[in-house]
Amino acid sequence: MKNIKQLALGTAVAIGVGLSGAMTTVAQAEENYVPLLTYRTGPFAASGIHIANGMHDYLKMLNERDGGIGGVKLVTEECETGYNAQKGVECYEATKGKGALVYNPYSTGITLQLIPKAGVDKIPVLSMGYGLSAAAVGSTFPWVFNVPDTYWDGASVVIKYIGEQEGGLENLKGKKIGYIFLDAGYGREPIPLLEQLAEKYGYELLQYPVGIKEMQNQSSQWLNVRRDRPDYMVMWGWGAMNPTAIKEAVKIRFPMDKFIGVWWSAGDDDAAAGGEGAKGYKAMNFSGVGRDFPALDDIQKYVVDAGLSSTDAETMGGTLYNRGVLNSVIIAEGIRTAQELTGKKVITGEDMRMGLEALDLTEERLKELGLSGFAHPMKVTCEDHAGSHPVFIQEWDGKEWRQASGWIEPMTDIVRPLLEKAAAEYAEKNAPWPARTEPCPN
Amino acid sequence: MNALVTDSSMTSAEAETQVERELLLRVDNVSLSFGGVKAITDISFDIQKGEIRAIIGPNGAGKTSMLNVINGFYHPQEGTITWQGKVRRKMKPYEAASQGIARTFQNVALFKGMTTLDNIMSGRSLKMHKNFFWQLLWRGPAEQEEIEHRRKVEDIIDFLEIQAIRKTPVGRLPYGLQKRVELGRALAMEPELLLLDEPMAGMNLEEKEDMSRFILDVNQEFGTTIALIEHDMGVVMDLSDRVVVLDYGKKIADGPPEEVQANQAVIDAYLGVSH
Amino acid sequence: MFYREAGQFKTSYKADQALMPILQDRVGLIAILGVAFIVIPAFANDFFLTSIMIPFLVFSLAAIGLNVLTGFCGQLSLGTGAFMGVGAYAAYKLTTIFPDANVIVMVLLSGVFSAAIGAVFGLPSLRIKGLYLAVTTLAAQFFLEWCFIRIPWLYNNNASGAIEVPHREMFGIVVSGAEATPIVRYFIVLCITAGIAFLMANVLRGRIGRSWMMIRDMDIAAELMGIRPLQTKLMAFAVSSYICGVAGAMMVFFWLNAAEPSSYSIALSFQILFMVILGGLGSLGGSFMGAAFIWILPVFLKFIPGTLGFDVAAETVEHVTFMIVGALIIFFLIVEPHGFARLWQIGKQKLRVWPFPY
Amino acid sequence: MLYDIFIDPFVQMYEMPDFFLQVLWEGFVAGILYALIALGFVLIFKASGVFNFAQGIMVVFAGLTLVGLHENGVPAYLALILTIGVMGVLAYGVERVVMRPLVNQPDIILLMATIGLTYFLIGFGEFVFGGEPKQMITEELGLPTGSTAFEFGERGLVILQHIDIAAAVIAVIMVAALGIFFNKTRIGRALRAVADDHQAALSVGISLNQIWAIVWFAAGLVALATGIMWGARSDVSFALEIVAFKALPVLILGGFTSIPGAIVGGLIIGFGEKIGELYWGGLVGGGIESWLAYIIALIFLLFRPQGLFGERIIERV
Repeated sequence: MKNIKQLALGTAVAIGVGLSGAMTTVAQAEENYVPLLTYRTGPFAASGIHIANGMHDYLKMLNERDGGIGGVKLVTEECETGYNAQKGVECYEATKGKGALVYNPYSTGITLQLIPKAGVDKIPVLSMGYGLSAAAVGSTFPWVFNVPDTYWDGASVVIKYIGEQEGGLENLKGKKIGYIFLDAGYGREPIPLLEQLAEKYGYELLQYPVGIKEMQNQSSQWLNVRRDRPDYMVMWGWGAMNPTAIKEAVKIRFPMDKFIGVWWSAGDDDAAAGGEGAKGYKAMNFSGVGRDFPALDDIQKYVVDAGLSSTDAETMGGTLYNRGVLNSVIIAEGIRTAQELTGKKVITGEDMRMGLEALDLTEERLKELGLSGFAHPMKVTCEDHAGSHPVFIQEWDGKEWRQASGWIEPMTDIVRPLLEKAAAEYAEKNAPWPARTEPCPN
Repeated sequence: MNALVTDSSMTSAEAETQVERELLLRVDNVSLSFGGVKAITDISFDIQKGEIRAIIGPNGAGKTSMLNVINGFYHPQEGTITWQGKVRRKMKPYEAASQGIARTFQNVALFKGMTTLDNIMSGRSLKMHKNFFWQLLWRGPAEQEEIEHRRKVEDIIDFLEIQAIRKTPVGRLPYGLQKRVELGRALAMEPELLLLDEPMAGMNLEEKEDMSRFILDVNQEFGTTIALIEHDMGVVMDLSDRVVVLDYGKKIADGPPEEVQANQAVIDAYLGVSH
Repeated sequence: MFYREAGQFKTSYKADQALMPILQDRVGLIAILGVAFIVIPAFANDFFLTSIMIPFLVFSLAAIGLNVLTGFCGQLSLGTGAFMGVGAYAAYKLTTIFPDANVIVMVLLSGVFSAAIGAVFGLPSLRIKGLYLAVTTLAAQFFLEWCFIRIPWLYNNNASGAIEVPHREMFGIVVSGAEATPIVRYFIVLCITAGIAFLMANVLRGRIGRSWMMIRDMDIAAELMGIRPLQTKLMAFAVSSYICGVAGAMMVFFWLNAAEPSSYSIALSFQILFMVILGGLGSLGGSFMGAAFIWILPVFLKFIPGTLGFDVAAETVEHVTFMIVGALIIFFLIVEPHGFARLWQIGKQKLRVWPFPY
Repeated sequence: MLYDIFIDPFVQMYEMPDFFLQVLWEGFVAGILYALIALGFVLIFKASGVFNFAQGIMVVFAGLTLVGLHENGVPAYLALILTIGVMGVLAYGVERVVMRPLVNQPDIILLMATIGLTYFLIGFGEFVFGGEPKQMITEELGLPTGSTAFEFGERGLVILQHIDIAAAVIAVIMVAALGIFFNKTRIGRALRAVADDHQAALSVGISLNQIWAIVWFAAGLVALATGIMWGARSDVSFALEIVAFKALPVLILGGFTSIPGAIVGGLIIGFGEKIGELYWGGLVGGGIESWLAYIIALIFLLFRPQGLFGERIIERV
């Protein structure tokens, strides 16, 4: 073992990298820095690309059109995570020292890793409609925001909608509802709620887990569906799982109008993969359908046409693109609110946390932004970081999505106690979990 | 010891000349086949303590298979093997090794990634006992044991005159030296019975002479019983006390070299007279 | 010139079989340890510690684990990731069942569980060799991964399905959880890795290490010399899995803070295998070099365009990184199939005879 | 418990024969696709002893090239021809850059090199065509897309996808063509000679390099066919790579050098996996498909280490 000296070489290289990392750590003055953890590669790229484009373009547009927010330019930096938790943490470590204001991991796995760090590093995590449901409890998780909804809100909306279709929740008795999900933290989150509702309303919940490795090979799951003949199918899918599931559903001739996806199974490509047969497929959504919004026109004008983006103009207005835009709207409004609250132009992660906590996206404000009707007005409180805002159901008409229902309120009365219980459990399991010391800006 | 046939009234010198010594190993009616192909048919012979026993025969006669049977690598379908007076059931090769049977191979089977020293040290494996815990610590018992055995190994290195290649990976050695290292490795086991499978194959005259000298020295100095397979008749006749001749898996002759040399069946086999 | 062993005579077998018989090597090792224990902690920033040094050391340890099995005992394994996962889940269970116990002890103990599981999956190795064995280790990989997902008890029924490292202290210093400072975590990882590497160096030069190499080089000859193949191979599986298990536990406890089953996927197995092959099969030092190369190169590549002032899209960097890593793997295999460890030795040989190479 | 394991599944098979038939059909189709990937492995292993780990990625790469070219405005059939050309260039490149310099290296080094190739192809494919999954241009290539349902009993229904039938037909044609190629042509004979003994083949004037380039090309064609078929079932994306691991147990069953073995092994794994998952998987929470194939292969190995069609190995010293 005399060649242990070779470590020297590795160390030398490592130091070199470390220095280059250190050099870029110099914080730039007069700028607000927003790192974007995105993924345009890997099995989830199909969904990730549109999200990344949407997030990037809106912030870029603010820079080009308004010169940033409050007169301070935004600096964005994409870091490719490939939906991989390790790389996500690497991105986090590489960017947090540059004055990062907020993180949007777009992966439940990465979110979970960042949740405990957020309070320590004083950088909030914005997991918009994903991540840990329990994080909605602001008193336990002051640094995590999952506005506008948690998965449990979503699951309750699906059941409510199915109840409506059947002419009332009481008619769910004896019905079979199938739940096909990505077998990871993400897909497993809603199960406790679905089970609790099953007890309450008397339907039978059938579970069809899809392993990450089996995402593109779901024939067994759908054969099981065929055998069990559920009355409705609910899907919690992401990435390559969505189009495959929709295709398989078409293949076994499952009635598409009884197949409802979560807001992450609402991509245009996802539904299009099913061809003609996918007509009638439904999904929840909370961000605008289509591209008839003045803000999107501005993006087209200032960013896409100016060649400042890798966005294909045709994909603008797609569900996931719009989702990314909404994410950036929340970031931008958070920054603006923080600036108003603190009076500073260049803010820190702590200011950003206050900004997000005081976020109040009203109908008027949306209109000012050129996004009237793009999203339901949303408001964050210190207690509730999700807000359990209403969502709507959209339907695929074979070419594009159409809104198929009004705004449906989640069953807050059931969801909220569950969230609180889960937050308490989390704090207990991760004891000693720090008690909230952050002041409430409202 | 039911196989003890030494006549106590005889002097030791007489015993030498009579080749009437303690039986080390006896093979009785052994047959071995691979899926219908008979490799060995009904062979019986014995090896006495302290002798050099040669097994000869044309290619494909079943010589190597015979060695494989002796050290437990192949299990014969029929027949028995009596080792030091005990009839042996199905035995694993490592059990044979622990009972004192060592061997070298027709195609050198050294541990290519290791040095000469390590290869010979590997022969001491059975004699080293310090457990995993001591090995982890190294300092103390494990190190002492290692040094103790290192001394023995250095003796063998001296004996075989391979001091200079002690730290050379064996893969880089010339063929003749590899054969020598292999012999050293087998010697390190301090075996009762040493099986040599063509120890001189592919060697030049000088190397053969060296090797012959080593074999004789091993036999005489350490008193190791040796069974060897060899094609060079000159070497066989010079070295061995008794010779067994195989052909097509059958035994065709057995006895002292001169006797075997004169045997018509043996001459036919080597000249290829049709059966 | 500087690498001469002339004049260094050994007067005892003890000195001759020391780990580093040559003075310069000993000096070099001390220098490296000095850098690792003093210079790096003194000067490195958080990013360097958490994103480069800690993962590098964790992966080095895992690579040592796999090297014991594949490099020293010759048994190809594609299940490293899963064995690391066993360690991680075991450590998590242990520390939640015994919250007051020392977390470092729990991490070291967790390896015992992966050792047991490794030995079970090593059983077929008696009959199966080479690529065939690789398939059985794949069975271990996929089966264990499935267990991590489908047995909620393993992750204490967390709704997220992930394990999250709890806050633990030792001597009043936070050693795990989000508040543990990078420097503390770095020291723990460094000590464990260096310690295990040292212990393994001992085992590998002794009887047990030799018996593994005998099996690797020529299993039949080894058996004929009294090595019990099953025992020896199972021991290699157990020791290897122990080390991998500890590495896996360190990965979640001192680096990532939380882990999903997909953290211990087949991709991780391949990553470790790359490190071992490129570093050099059968070389402990090579394990460190391989880990440094495979982990640090992509991090480095990510920075190059930025430091050179190019504005390259993040995904393009990712794609190009894949291409470069793939191409470099092929390149190094062609240049030196025995890995960096051999390159290093050749370099030393050149130094030894310099300036008169002939 | 015992009832659930030993009796209930068979009762189910009997009571819902249409469903059982459907399961068999799905198993059959999955098996064909596994077999096609395994076939690519076998071709290369036979001729060069290289375990080509990159076969799975070649499937994706071929499919991606085809779709990518079409997206960029190349007509479907021309894209197909160009893709064949690309696979040819790839084969030639691999032979020149990877195989030739690494000749005579140990198996594990060659295996590693193909894993390196896998990384390279992933990066290259994504770099050129983008990382997002793409839809296979099934209709443009003139492949059938519909499905036929057979009434069965009272309310039974067996649905056959036309594309799956096409996949089966193409697999059969491909195996037949390879068989003819191996047995009737000059190059085929040379290939078999190389497979038997490299040295001997060299000594009678067969160019190893040429043969290797040809087998890699053949494997590339098999990959393209597989890519089209699999792409039509799901999308063409790099997530497919993981499915390619299934070829390993297939090869264990069928033996590394046997073309019929690859087919039979593929079908056994396909049937075994689907039946296991649908009738027994539920007992342990489902998803056993992800490892069942490997466990089947493992158990099989313990009893017959040489594979279905392999000769018994006699160890010599």
